[in-house]
Amino acid sequence: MNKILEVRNLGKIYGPGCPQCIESTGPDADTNLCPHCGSVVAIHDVSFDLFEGEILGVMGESGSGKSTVVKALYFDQPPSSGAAIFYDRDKQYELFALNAAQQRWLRNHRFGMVYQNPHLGLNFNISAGGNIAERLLMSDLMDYGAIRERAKALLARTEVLLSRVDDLPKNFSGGMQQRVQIAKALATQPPLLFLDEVTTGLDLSVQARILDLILEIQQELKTAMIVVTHDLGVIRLLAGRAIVMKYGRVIEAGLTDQILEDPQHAYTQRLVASAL
Amino acid sequence: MKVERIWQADVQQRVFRELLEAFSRPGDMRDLSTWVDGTTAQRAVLATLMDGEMTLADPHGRIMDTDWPLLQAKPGASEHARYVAVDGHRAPDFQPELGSLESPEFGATLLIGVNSLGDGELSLELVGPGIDGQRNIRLAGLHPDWLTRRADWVGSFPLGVDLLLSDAHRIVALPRTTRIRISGGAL
Amino acid sequence: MNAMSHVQSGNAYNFGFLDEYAKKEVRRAILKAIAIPGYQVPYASREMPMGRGFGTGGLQLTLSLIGPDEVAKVIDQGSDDSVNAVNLRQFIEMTCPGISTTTKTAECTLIQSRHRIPEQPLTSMQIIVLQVPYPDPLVVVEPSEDKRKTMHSEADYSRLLVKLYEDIVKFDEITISHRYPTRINGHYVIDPSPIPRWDVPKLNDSAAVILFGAGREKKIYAVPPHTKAEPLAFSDVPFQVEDFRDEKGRRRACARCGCTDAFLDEFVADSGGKTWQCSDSDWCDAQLLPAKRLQGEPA
Amino acid sequence: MTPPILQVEGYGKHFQLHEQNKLIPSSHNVNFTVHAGHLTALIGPTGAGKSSVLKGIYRTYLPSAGRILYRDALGHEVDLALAGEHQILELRRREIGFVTQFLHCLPRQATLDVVAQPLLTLGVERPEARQRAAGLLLAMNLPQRLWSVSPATFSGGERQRVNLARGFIAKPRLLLLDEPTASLDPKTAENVIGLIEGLKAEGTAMLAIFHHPETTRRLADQVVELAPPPAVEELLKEIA
Amino acid sequence: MNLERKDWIRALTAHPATVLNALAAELTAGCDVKVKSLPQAGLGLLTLADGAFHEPYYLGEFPLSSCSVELSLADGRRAAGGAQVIADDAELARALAILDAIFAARFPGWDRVEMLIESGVLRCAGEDRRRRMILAATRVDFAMLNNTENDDDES
Amino acid sequence: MSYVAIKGGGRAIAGAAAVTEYLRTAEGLDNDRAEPLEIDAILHQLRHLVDRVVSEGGVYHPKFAALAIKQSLGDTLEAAFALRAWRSTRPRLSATPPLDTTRMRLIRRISSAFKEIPGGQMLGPTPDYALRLLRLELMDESPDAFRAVARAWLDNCPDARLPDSFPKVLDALRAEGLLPPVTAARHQTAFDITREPLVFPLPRSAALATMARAETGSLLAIAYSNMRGYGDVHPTVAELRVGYLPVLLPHPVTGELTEAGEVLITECEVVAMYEAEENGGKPMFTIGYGACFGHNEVKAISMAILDRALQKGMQDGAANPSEDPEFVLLHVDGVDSMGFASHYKMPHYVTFQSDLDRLRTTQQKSGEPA
Repeated sequence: MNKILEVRNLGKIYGPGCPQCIESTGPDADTNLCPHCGSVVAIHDVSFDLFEGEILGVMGESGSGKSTVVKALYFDQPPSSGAAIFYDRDKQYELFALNAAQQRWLRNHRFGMVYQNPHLGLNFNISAGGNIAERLLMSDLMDYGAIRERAKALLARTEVLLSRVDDLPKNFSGGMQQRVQIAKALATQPPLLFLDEVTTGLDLSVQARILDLILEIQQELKTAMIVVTHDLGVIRLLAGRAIVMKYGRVIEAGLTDQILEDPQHAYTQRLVASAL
Repeated sequence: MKVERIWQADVQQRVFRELLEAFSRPGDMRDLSTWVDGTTAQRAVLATLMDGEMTLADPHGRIMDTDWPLLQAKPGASEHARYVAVDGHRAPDFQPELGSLESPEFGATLLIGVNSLGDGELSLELVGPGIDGQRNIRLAGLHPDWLTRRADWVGSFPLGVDLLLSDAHRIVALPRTTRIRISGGAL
Repeated sequence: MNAMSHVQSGNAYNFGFLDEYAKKEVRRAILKAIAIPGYQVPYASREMPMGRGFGTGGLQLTLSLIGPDEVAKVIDQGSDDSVNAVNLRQFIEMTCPGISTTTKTAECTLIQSRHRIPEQPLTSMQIIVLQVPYPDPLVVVEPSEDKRKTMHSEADYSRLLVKLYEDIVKFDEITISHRYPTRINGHYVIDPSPIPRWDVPKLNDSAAVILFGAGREKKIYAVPPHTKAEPLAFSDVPFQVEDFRDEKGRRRACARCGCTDAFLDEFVADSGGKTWQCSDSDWCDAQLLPAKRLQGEPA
Repeated sequence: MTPPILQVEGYGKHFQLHEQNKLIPSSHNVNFTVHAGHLTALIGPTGAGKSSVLKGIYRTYLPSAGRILYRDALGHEVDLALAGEHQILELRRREIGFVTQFLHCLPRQATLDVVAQPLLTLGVERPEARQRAAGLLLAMNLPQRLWSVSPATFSGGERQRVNLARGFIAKPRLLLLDEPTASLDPKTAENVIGLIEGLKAEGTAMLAIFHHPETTRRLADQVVELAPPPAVEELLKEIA
Repeated sequence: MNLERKDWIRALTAHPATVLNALAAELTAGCDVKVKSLPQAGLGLLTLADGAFHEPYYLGEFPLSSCSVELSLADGRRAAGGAQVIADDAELARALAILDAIFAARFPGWDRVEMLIESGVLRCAGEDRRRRMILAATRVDFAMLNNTENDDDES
Repeated sequence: MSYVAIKGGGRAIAGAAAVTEYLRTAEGLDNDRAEPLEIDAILHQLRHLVDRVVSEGGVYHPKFAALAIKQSLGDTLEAAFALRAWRSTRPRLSATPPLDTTRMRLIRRISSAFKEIPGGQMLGPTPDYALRLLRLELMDESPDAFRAVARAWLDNCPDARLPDSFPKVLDALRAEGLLPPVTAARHQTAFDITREPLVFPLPRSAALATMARAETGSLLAIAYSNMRGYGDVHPTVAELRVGYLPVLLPHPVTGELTEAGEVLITECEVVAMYEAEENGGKPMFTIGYGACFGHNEVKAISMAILDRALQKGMQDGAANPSEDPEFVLLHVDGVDSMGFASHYKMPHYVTFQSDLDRLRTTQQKSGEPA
């Protein structure tokens, strides 16, 4: 198995920052708000590797910084420190050393993102098919018929009724919006997909179908994924490995079943116990 | 009061039109001798383009002290100035401003003085916008590092620098879009 | 001043109306526009004595380019005699003593035009300046200029491309009639000004320098000669110019000169019937001469 | 005799519960080996930590002490107690199977696909994988009408069969079995025993915990009896 | 008269340009005028410090004419003068620069310039007085309002 | 149908100019005593019209403003436009140092924040408390009576002792710590909107300069949206002053700052509800500033309100249009907006022909069976 992503010492501070920010925040300080300067240490010193075709779970409660990790990697919010290398076939990219146009290229061609809030991932003013077409067009596919076919195939794959290909996503249910988002993210067959709380807020049965879809896709396309969630059930079903975050720090990392059955850190033990 | 012709508006209009042709057709040599009255092409170009809004760097001391008040340009560092006048014999020892993705026009214009345009030991093959097919040009007195460094500087379009080579009274432009191949293995 | 202005005796205005500093700024912007094909260079557009939207951007380019030996042509809607063209030409003649003006495309060195590129192919000795109301093709998908600037910087034209896709979904056709978005040198997408689609192919591999000036929006951009200009389209839904065929599929001819390969204006007669005539008046005149000769009429 | 596939030396496991500030002993000083084509059975009283040993080998638990030496298909020896996570995942995918009494699977997946899953990850084409899954389910006596529905709603015995089939299908080199026949009717249990024997004959090494001593007697080539771990106080002394 | 040089232009420009131009022409009849910077009519940019954060910004432009001159007499004496004035009138700037030079160097005729300055000061003072009257006539006296509150029909 | 090309455009243009001139002078047709409007009369009797044109034209040239009003027949947009075009032909000679408005020669000064302010409140020439009843007596005003009014007023008005300069109300509030401090010149050099294009984000000095020459009505409309609910802030006018500002430039010989003349300006500072300062600082009032050439209080107040709104938008992101710098600053210029509105009257035959082509084609297609 080959490494696809290497993340080292990723950090993100909102606010002016001060020399005491790091020591005054984190799980031990029981806060991510620096009492000296008021900055929020969203994440600090986050490192991990991701291999081809693997699903990594990032778990934690709200405020743990788990979403910040994927938003930084997807270039939604630039990190304050740290590095990440993306290995793409025979090339490698130092993600945060790229300029905005190069980052945009990676986003369009090699990465996919599915957000909790479909408004972030979908353009609600254009049709479901248009949303998928947008990504295909950005990867220089300029054949209308082919785009249309591919969009339909993706919607079919994600179980969206083909009769709705030209409807606006705002008229869709929450689960359906997530499906369109996934179809859009997958349009360019990216080797790396980010999923940020994609099932949160959906009905249980809808959740199950989305998770099912994600796993099927992972097996079919061998897409590497980073799944951010606060839901241990989602982690158990999807992720082979997981990291646990609290107040911006990684407090535990390991095989998912090990973390759930033999958690080492007091916080993880509490988290697992409360979920059982 | 006798004013040198290059400071006169009608001459500057002519020089500008030659510049426009030069940048529109990279590698096409334009002769300014009708307009420059014995002074250098580079001086005429500066007189045409500079005013108090512009920053100009002169790392090789090519601009006469008495010209500065007339040019009105603000002196700037080679790394940041919008225009940089250099001696092409010397190897580049600075990285000019390349502009930003949002504002690529801030990428510098380098005014490079060389021995001669039109003949010389260096032979270049040019392709790109402004060139119908390919254009060839020969020149002498350009340190080869300028071309290798330029290749880096213009590597990620739209960022880049635009070159204006000049000898005594001729100019040739190499905007950032021109792809240059050194022919005949002269390097 | 480092540019002695050349106010002509008996004329209250500097040659070319603008002060020399204004011209210098425009000239610097033109050179950068050519060096970065399709990129909209911002500049401090001056107020001109005619309305924003009447060609103040094109005019500032013209006045920064023009010299005493110029042969200028001004057209609007293809016509040298359109009210706006007449107005601009008079202003240029007034403020640029010594220049000559012409209506003949073949004779001019500098053309300022609104909404048309002449039918007669331009040469490498000519420059055409197009007046631009909206310089940014992205304005149809994004109102904020700040955001559009970022989109251009990242060559992010996805939303524009999707608009074309959605157009076909809804109408089975790309419905953009004029101001057709065109990609220059494989990078920036420009608004080629409100020229009809008919004229868009003339941008590609042009012999002449093509400059665009937006006065109100304060932008200058360019398509250098021999540069690729591709209207955005799909490989299976190609770009199409205006269709001048009648109900029977025959190409309509100009009612005046009879030519069948020019952009036509549609006229509604008082009787309600329709006729078609060349939009490019100089072209029409030029076609008329041989046509008349053919018919044995005196030219 | 060929060297063992698995050699467990001084394995120990205890849990540290930070919240209650408690130490819970689970297994202590466990030693044994497992050979290809042989079944090693773990016996001992409840609380002796039999399951803990299986989970430690599978790395669902992080071992507290000892070495778990595994010899992989290429003959390399790996200490499973220390191996990297990706290495463990790779071994789980290719060589080591685990049949537990619990079934974690996707909520909507058809039983046939659940069983075929390990083959799919190994790159076997779906039709073939499903065919082999069907063969196993048939052998397990799982009614055919259940094959296309999710096991989520199955009874304990039905689930156990699905679990076993999934564990067997990829024919792992080492198979860990935690009470595989516990909730099966005698007839099915008999079928399962037959399958285990078949796997053994094909060379699979097995480490198993059986509910019935009778099953142990029938299948085990080697029996390891585990004693309950010492009390916390002694453990503490040992750790210190 | 002890008016500072920086106040001369205001005083002089209280008179019509024709008067100033005429005097300048008359007084330079006997001396050589060398223009040090050409009389120019153009624009000046008005910079204000804003009242909220005291940041400089440009309120707008105003017509500005400027000129500086050097006068020399037959006996070799020289005098420098200059003027910048809000006006679209290069000739006026030249005249003011000349008057400035003459008065500063006490060149012949300086007393005539002094007379103009003095009368100009009076004109300015008159204007200042009228503006103060506008203020005084409309001053809101709150102390008085309080005393006669009941007379006020404001409810 | 009107999309037929006008040929002979040149004749039509000349004709239009002549017709306009005919209407300007048509009063003389039947009236032998008709007189052209005198520039001085516009300058003095239509002073607010002149004020508006100098400020929207961006050049303090009241006389040319009056001329522009005359030739544009009283259209302020056109008049301001003519003044702007005139300035395009003039070279820039110099810029003043930042001038201090406490040295203004005031004719009006009020504060709605305090009853009594140091130096006092003076209403000056204001219509604020005038009843808007038509003064029919002005319908036929006798020139003699007209000339007597001002003289009589001066004769009857006693001299008053008043200070030469007045302190700013805002400075008193700041001394009390109620306002954010003046950080040493937040931007050293001011943004010159006549020389640099507006590329966002912009410094505040660019916003102030843009609004100072904005079209009054546009500025008022956007400021009104902020007052009414799209912002919902009720600001208090800390101070409003109108007066003549001495314009100081260095003397060419001595270098000493010398008065080159004076300009009439209106200046306004507003104070609005405080906000907690970020980073744990103490809460402060927020403030806004507006100023323009001439006497135009509505414009200065509107600008002050928008300055405050834009500061908020630049800091926290725009919550409504009046806080969005791009929305406000790109839409308030009278020359830009009126020019564009006017351009729709120009021929668009070619583009319309192109529109027709698309519509006919798509109509045809939609008529076809799918």
